[in-house]
Amino acid sequence: MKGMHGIIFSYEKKSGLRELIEHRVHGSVPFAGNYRMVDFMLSNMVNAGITDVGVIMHGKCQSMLDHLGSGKSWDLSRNHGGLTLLPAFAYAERRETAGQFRGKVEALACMLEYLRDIRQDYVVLSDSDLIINIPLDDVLQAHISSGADLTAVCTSAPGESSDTYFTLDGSGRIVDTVYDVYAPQGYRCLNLFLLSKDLLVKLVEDCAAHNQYSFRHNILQEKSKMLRFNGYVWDRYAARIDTLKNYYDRSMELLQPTLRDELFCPQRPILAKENDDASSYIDPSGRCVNSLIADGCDIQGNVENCILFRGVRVEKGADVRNCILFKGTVVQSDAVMRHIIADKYVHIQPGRTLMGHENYPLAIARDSVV
Amino acid sequence: MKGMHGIIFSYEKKSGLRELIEHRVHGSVPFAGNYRMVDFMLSNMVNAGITDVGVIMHGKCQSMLDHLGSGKSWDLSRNHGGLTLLPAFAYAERRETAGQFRGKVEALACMLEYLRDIRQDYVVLSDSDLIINIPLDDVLQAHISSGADLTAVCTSAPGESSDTYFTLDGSGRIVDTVYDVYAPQGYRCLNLFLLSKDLLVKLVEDCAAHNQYSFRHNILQEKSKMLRFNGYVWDRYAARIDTLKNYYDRSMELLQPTLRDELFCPQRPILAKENDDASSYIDPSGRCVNSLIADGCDIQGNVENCILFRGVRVEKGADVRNCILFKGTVVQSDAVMRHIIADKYVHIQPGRTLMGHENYPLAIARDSVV
Amino acid sequence: MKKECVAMLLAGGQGSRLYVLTGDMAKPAVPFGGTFRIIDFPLSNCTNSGIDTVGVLTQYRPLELNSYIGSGQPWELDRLGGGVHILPPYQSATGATWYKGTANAIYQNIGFVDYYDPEYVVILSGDHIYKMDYSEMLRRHKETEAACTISVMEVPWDEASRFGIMSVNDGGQITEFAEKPKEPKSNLASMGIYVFTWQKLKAYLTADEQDPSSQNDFGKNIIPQMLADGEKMVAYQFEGYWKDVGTLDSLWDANMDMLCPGSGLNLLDKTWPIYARTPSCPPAFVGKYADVGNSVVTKGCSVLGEVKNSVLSYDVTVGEGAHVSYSVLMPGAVVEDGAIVEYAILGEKSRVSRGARIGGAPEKAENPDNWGIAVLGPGTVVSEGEQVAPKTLLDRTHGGVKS
Amino acid sequence: MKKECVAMLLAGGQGSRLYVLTGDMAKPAVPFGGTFRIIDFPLSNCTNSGIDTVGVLTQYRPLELNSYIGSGQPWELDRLGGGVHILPPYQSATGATWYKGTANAIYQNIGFVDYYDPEYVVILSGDHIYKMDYSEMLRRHKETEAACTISVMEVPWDEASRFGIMSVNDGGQITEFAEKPKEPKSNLASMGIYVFTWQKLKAYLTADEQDPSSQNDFGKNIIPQMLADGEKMVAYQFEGYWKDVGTLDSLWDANMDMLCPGSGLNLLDKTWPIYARTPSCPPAFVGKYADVGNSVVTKGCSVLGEVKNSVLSYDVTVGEGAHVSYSVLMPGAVVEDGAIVEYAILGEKSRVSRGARIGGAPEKAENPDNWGIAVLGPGTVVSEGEQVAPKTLLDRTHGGVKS
Repeated sequence: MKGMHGIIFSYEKKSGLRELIEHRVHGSVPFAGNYRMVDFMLSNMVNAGITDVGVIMHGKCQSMLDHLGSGKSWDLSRNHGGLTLLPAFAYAERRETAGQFRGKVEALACMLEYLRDIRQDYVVLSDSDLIINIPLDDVLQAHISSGADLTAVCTSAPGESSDTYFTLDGSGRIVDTVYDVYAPQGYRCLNLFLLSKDLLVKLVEDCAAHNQYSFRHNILQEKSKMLRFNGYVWDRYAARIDTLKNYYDRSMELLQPTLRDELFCPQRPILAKENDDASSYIDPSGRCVNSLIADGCDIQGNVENCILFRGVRVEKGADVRNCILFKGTVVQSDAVMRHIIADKYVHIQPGRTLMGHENYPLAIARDSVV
Repeated sequence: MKGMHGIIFSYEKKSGLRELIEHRVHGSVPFAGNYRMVDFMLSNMVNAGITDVGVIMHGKCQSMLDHLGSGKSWDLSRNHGGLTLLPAFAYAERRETAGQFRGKVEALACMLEYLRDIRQDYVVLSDSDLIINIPLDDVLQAHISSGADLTAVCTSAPGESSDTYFTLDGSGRIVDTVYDVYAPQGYRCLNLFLLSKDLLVKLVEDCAAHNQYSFRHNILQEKSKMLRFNGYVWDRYAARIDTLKNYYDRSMELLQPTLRDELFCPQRPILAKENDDASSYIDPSGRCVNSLIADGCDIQGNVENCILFRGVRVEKGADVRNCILFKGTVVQSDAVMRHIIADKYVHIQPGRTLMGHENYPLAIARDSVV
Repeated sequence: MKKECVAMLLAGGQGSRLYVLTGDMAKPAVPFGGTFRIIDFPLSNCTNSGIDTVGVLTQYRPLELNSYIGSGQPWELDRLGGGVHILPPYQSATGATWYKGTANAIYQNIGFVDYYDPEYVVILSGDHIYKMDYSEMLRRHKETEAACTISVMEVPWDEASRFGIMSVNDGGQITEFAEKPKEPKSNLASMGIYVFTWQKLKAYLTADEQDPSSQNDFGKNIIPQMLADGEKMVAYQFEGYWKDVGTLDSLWDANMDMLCPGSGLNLLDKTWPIYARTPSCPPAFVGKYADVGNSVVTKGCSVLGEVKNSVLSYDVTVGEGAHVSYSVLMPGAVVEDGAIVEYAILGEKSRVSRGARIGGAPEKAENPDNWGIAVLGPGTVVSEGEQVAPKTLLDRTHGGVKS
Repeated sequence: MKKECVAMLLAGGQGSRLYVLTGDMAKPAVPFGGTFRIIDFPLSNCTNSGIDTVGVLTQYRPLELNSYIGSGQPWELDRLGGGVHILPPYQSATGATWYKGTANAIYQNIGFVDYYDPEYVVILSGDHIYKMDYSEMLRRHKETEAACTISVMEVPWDEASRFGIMSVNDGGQITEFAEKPKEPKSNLASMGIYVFTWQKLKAYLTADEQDPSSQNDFGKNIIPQMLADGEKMVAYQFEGYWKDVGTLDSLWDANMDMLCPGSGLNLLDKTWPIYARTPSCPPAFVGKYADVGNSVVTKGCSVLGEVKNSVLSYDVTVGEGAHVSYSVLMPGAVVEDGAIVEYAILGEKSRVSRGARIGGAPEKAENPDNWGIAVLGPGTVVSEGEQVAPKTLLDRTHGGVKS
């Protein structure tokens, strides 16, 4: 069978998301009011006609497991193929530890049997927390017509110094790969790769046999001499989120209509898990402007420059600005909030004041009562 | 909401099932041609009107995860409630090990949040490998009308000395609980318990606070003084399978129509996962008698006193007697087999002979080529 | 396959009084209250009442309803051995007929009901907005050992002559039934929700079918006949919000009730959830210069202008400087910059172009007696600067103006 | 919602030639080959060919077919934006009619097809047993830029006059079409499987609808008209097993073909799987004194007697000392101890009581010209010791004997 197979890496890693990942892996962090981060990559895959997706999990994956379910929400509940959850039990047992994979290649090596059984010709590899809406079929076309062995999606927008950066030649070939740089340089790697199934299996087997585990070092850097690795430059909206500040900024950007149109273009809808919420109610007594509002909210107070997830309640007299409130947050009367990220079911009592700063938004842990 | 909630324990434990659980937990061991062991308890629950079932998993649960999927096969794929998979990640992390739970109460203590959220009044606790077809609604009726705090299903058929045994008084109350006995005595516990949700939560909280982890010691034995624990005697077909010999015997028993009628009574069907197999073909050149034959088999040789799972092929001239052949086993021409349990996709080459004995059936590991 | 109770939902015909809105769909598929469609109410009531087997009787363009209901998953009605089934008319070995009336529709599907062999059948209507626990009504039906239990509610005495009115004795038994009586003897109105003991109903349906003069209707034939025969008929008094949304005015009214805390219709209340099938959309966006008050907004909306006392369904757009008040905007409706929409219903994917004006406030009407809400049918486009007067109904052809 | 290709499956009418077996169901829901029903073949072919949107046109007792197909999950046709839809006739704003012919059935559902805006439409029939890759046929349709591609197969010359026969030029283009010609010019028979360029077909369907003299049939009207108009019509030659099972004899034949290695019908072959919806049953049991040869058995069966050259569907029981040969036993059929069944079809849940005898071998028939298979309809019970002669058709009333 032709076409692509998707693999999403959803295991924990060192992270600056603090409170938000106390009970979650990256991919299941809520984003943009209606979604979890992993919804974006799943939707990208499904919109490109991908029917089989494997999600490699490890660590605190209960929230991910609950979120993905049978994959029905993304049309991935199928008798053959569809969504496969790949928890790394066997691996944890072999190493007699519940520790992390040392790298992507090690994670893949644990799933070699699964990789060998892939029935498509090409494989897309992605992290679970890449926020993007990219036509993967176009990437496949570019991959095939360029004759490259591997195509890596990258962007000219600079990121952190710990990211991976490529130098591309005129033909789009990756001629140098660097990371942990002094300053961002060249094209930043978005950790979204496309290659043939056969090559993937060969590379993983080869690395496993040499106890190599790092995708960027052992594959991107070392194999680029013998193989042709190309860059696919994507300069529209793409966010990889590693810190709270980053999470806050990339979220708030979505109040700009142009960016929102890029991320939520109707030709390639981002599919979220269904929910039962009614429409949101906006009372005449408050002022609700420049905000994204998911369903099921009850807004009686002032809401300005906010992202409200489902079922948020803002009572009369409360004043909430520049905040991100996760599902079920309750802000009682006359409370004041600025630059706060409130996790699920946070409860702010009447008259309380919580202030972060644009440069240092504060997060309130899930279920907290303030 | 009234009614019952189901909890199934599906984590590994010391076992005499050898080859059969190399890649599986107990509950996902194939049984009776069409089924996995856990199908029986799931069907019991569903047939009693239970809509919410939690499966506590640990260790090698990939096969269980794949088998259960969304729970659709048992009508447990629901927007609210339905099947919940409860892998013990958090637990493994806390103990910094991938080791086993020390006991059922410890497993439950890791899921306390889940237990507290149960929306039904009663909870049924069961192992995943109990082969039974019991009307759990009758057990609930008995539980309620007896006024007991906990009802334990037990049988007068003796088992292993390591099992738990009850002494019941005239009213059905459990007056003594023993295990690791010199010889079986009294009623054997089937590890199927029914109690109110509130009591369960209280017992688990209490045990957790005292670092107690054993259901039979810390609850059945120690709490029976203050609380009323009753036995519900079930003397129809019920199998708890711990050894290969046991597996073999309890399987072969099903060639008796009366036992089969007890286990597969049409009022309470045992639901298996759907499959796509066509009907089985029986060639005129072989002799096929006294056997259970799942779909998709191609039988050209002799088959006598056997249980054939789906998609087994027995070629011309092969002679297979008193064997249990799992899915996809191929027995080539003129091979001879006696008292063998062949795991999935075992391939027996032409003319080979494999002989176990009734008292010592042999198991062949999955994918072996003999 | 034995069920205690099966629900049969009369999803009805073309909804001729709603015709501008139902050009492409059966009445119960008409959107309501932002996220919902009318049929979500009886279906969710069934689920919440523990009834998992529902037959939906329809013969008018079932495709839209069919694909909306699908496997029944949003309502938890995707059950093995049960679930929700659309029941269009069909040809049988003995012939083929369209449904002649509500009773005939059930009669033609006796085979479906018998398959589940129920003790009781609940008959529901597809165009009512309400939250009701049918299991309570069923409990009462069983307690009183009635042949038929009819749910009723008190209506104002001066409106009673518009309803089917029940006279009830002290024991709650129905003694008399009058369809739209000039001089009502009671103010208990039938809500068109019945519980029948199935064997009784089956007998009456079969007898009714033999009667060529019958209209094969529950209200006109079956109920009066049962009463005449002295069957035990019990009234079950319902308290709470209930509204028949069979007309454009009542549909608009019910939407406005959502915005009125005293109306009793609170859809944010989660104790008796109403389920719906909705597409995936990003959250609603309320713009910097938007002014939204006493309104509901739904995912996918983009509101840049002024929205007051209105219900916005998903994917609705209100442009800059636009003004929307006392209106119901169905999924995908677009109000372009500077347009004005007042006292109106905008059908799915309709579009009000820049500077156009739809409807108007009753207090400003020249002839208040001739005032009414303005309605655009699905897909109707009103061009730039155009004026659509109150009480005008426009459909996609933009020809059939009726005022 | 753009699809390249949509399939429309003509699930047809009552199946009058199969009537004893279809008393309760549409023809495509008739069981076949142990685990399957006839409709599993075209549906599975669609899935395996990558077509994920299928409309099933039926007006005869759709309930059984509806609940069999359900969400389409067994065939992987439970897709968001696509999947399988049952399309009964419906009332529209402009009126209501039953399907007048195969072409009219598609005509009435132009709205359904247009919703998916496909380039191509595959028209399938609901009573053929075959495995075919429609994507190959579609590829050829695109390559040749035909308006219509018709799949054909070679039949023996002496049978050609029973089929619709295509004359084809060297390029594979159809030059002539003759329905059941007395003197066939070719032995390429139409299999009733068409690929159309949708815009072309839509135009012809609309024109055909205007013609009051038309029978609104593909074979009789649409195809001849397109040929007459000089549209590019291409033949796609199919090689492999194909059988129309529209008669009792051909249904029995096709079942027997399953048991014959040379027939080309191998259902154990997994490279082109046929999917079905079946209940959960324990494995088949073959008893100690059973004698089973050249037969298929299915889960839930219990075989204690002799079964030769027969097809046993699920939940079939053959008692001790019973003898079954050259027969097709549909789901739940029971042959009690000592009964004899030869050259017969036993419908679902039919029962042959102790010592009864159904059918007989042709070589023993008194008048071989008048011999035929015996058929029991669904639920029919033959009482103890009763004899049912060859070629007898019995239905549940056990009255309507026809021989």
